[in-house]
Amino acid sequence: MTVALSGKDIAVQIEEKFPGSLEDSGKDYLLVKSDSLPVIAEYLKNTDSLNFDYFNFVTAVDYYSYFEVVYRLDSTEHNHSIVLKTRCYDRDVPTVPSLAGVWQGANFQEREVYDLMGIQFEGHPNLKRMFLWDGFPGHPLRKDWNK
Amino acid sequence: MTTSEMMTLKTEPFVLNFGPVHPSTHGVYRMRATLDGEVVIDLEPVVGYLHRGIEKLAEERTYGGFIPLTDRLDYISPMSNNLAYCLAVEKLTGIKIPERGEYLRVIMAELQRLANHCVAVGSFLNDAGAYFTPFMYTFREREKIVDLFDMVCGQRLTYNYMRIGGVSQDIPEEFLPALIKVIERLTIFIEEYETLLKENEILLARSKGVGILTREMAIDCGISGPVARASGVNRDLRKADSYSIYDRFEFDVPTCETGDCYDRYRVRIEEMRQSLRILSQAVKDIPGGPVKAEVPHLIRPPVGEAYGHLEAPKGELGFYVVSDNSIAPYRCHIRPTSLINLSALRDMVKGWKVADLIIIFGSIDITMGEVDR
Amino acid sequence: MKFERYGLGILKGMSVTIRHLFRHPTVTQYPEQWLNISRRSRGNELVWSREKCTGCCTCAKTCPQGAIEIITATNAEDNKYDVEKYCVDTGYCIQCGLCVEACPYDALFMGYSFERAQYRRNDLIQSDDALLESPERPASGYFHPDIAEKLPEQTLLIEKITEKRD
Amino acid sequence: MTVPEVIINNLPMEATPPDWPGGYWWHWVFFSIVLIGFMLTMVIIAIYIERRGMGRMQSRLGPNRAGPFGVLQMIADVVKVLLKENIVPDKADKLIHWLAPIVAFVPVALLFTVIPFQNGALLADLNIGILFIVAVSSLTTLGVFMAGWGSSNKYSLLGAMRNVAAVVSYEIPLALSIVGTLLVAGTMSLNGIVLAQDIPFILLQPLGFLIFFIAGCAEINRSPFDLMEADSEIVAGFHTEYSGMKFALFYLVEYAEAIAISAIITTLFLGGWRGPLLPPWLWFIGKTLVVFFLMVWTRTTLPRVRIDQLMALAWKFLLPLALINLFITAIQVLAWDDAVNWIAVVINIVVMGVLILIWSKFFKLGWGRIEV
Repeated sequence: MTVALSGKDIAVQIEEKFPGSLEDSGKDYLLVKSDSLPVIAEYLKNTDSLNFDYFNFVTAVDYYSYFEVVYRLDSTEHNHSIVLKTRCYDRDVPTVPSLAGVWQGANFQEREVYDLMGIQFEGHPNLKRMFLWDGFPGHPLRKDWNK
Repeated sequence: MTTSEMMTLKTEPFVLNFGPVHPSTHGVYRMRATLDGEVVIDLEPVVGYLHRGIEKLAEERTYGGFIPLTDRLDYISPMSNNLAYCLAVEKLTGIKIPERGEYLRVIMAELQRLANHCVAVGSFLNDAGAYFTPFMYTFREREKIVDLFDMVCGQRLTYNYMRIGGVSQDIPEEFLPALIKVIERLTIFIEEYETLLKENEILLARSKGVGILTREMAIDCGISGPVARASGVNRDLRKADSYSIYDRFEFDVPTCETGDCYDRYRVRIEEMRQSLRILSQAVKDIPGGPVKAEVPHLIRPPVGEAYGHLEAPKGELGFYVVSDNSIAPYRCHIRPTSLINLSALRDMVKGWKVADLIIIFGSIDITMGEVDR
Repeated sequence: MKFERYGLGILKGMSVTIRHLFRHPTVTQYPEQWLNISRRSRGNELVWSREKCTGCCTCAKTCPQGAIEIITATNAEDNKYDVEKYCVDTGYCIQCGLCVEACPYDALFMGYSFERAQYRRNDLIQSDDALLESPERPASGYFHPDIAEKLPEQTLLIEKITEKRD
Repeated sequence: MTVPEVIINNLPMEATPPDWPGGYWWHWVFFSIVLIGFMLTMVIIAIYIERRGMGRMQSRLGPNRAGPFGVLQMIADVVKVLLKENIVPDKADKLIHWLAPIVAFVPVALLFTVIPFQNGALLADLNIGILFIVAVSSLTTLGVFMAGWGSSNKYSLLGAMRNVAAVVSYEIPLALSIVGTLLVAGTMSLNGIVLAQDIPFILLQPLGFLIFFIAGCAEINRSPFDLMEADSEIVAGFHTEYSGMKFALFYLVEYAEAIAISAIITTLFLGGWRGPLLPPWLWFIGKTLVVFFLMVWTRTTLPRVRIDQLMALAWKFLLPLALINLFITAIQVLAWDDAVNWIAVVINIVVMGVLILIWSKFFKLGWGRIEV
């Protein structure tokens, strides 16, 4: 069975490695400050005990007051998984550092989140709209997108 | 200018659109390939022609009303889409499914895997140029599976058969004898199909060592399903994160090493054999009893989120459902296996010829409904 | 890649195709030969029974496409709804069968026939009497086991001996 | 002397067969009508065999609606194609686009002139029949390349380039495999070769037959070598931009070439019209259709070969084998005064088996990925 690592004990490891980079850690997720995301992602991928080499998916949820970007990472070797979350409170230009450099699987999915939810991913090799045509007004998956 | 420079002809690459309408793009999909003569230098997939915004529609449908829409995702294997969505919502609400419902779900999911691999293998040969013959044979066998689905849920493509808490209706009594016949016939068919193509020199020449996907690249791109297992990634969700009652059946997960087109074809053929093994075990010990738990039509799951995923024929298909205790999901994200499997296409194809581009793309086996959602 | 097996693989493959030349084709001539469709077939029309329908609008609520439109008037004496208008826009309907499943009074059936294409778009909107059951609009056995018994057995391709058992 | 007598007197032909009434002109008119008629009906029959045969091999029926057993389906197709609108892409090179089908069709029609239906029954009993065939059969590729270039479409350009590359490299094995039969038959005129075939040359020259069949199929892009109009890769190759009458002509060229190559194979290797009971020309047509069915059979089963494997097959596999086969036949012709005997048959079959085994041991089909 894929063991969903609990956010608590991972948080302890990361806290002593990168102090002050975590906002909060729930039962099975890890709330990370958005600017320290790439560092933590690099750490999670390269340490042997964790070895999260499989980028499962990334998606974003619009909670009106903030956007929550949800990453789910798996490890093919240890068969365990973790959910990373970051929040961006700025509604007109929400930006999150891109993980396309760490995992190549993130490339297309981040473009899709940018296209449908409007979240900018800094450092993404070619951040263009994935599905809709370039002149499309607005980002449809936002809650306040008028029909 | 040395003579060798003079000798090399001045060629400049040209961009060729394997456009939305092309005989072998398996749906509305466009590849902007830059070619130098026949050799592919660069490839950029252009998607979005079939984008219907299913994730936005999900926010306006009740939990039960969204199930017919999941049929339209990967329309080659709708049963698996229904099952993945139901698993996610059941994880959210914690509903227990009766035994017979679980067995029926496994039978339908494995039949759907057979039907999908029939299409995948048939159209892979079609792209290689065998003029529709393997395609006709596999579709004749797929017809027998679709007949069974038609008997159970009344439709041949959009089944809408799974419900939250089990399965919508019980199977008629003539279903099991017909299923046993289908299993026998398919085992004979796979042997016959093997003699047609297993050692066919031209197929070996066209697909052995072509479009190699290394193990590291497969894991880095998050590839799942037969494409990843052909490259040596031993990850099958039925074993790795076994959902419903797959731990009761013994079957093995076929993997190959080199990860070229021929290995992907072999992995799919082996997976068909394993599915037949599971089906024969499931048919032997299917219990009686109800098929659906007592679930009201309008369910209101508690506030929270859940990610339910399963081993769909094309790879890991997951539904990430966020609920705010209302009758409609607050957010429903679908993990697109086909879109993620496409992210490695550019590196697999660079340096190969136009004929290989088509066969490598065919061996990945994607459907546009799942890519564009 | 070596040309191993010296062409034997090709010859074996050719033997499979030539064997198919002498087998029955798995094909039915549609307009002349008819296949019996599944007893639970979800045809592209709804069949509505006026007597059983109480106007409770459960079907209209569960329809994901909002294709069913019902207008009822309250009937004071035996406090019941009179269904004045029951209209289904089969253009919107995706034949998912959720309405038939949700109807508490078994007043709704899926259509059993499938040659019901229309030429004009507004013919797709069928209401009241056009929806009632009639010989060319039979009701299908979807979620109605009693009707399913009476319908003919579905012809399965696995039963039709189309190619010799090898 | 009027012009016709001048032509008749110094024609290189041996005398027209004695039993033919009328002089040279009447013979020429009669046979051109026969050839045109023969080609069109054989193409119709060929399309019918292909569509019905492939259908039955794919466990489906094939056309059976128009006419009894779908016989009139081909005529319906022809009428439909002729009535279709004739679309010419605006950036196309109008003249070349319009001329391409004709340039592709004429050489195929010429091929039929030297094929004997019966002893002496052929339009021109040239004593250099084989040379004429090899020369004319390479002209169609000119028309194909004009079509590829004329329709200014990247797909058709790719298709045309592939066709030129394939025909250039398959011309040599094609010619070399015929030379084997010439040595044994001693004459180049097709009529003479059929007369010399007491034992059908397919037994005497098995390797020659194999190489000719493979090279012939590659030349007219059929069966495993149909790269020129590989519909799954480059849409429809060189005739993507053609519709209406011009497409019908290309369709005719494809099937006429297939019939021509199978007719040549029957005359060279299967002993043309020689056969016990039936009238000779019926033997000839029967054998041609059998060879054509062989092509349909390979087309149904085999996937397509890649362009560089096509080239590698021609230069590294067929060419050396054709040379060795020629060398061995030459020794046999020197050794025995009458090379047509059963010992030679056995030797040649054994040689074929050994050569194929050796060559497929260390022969590499094409090279894979180019570092880009």
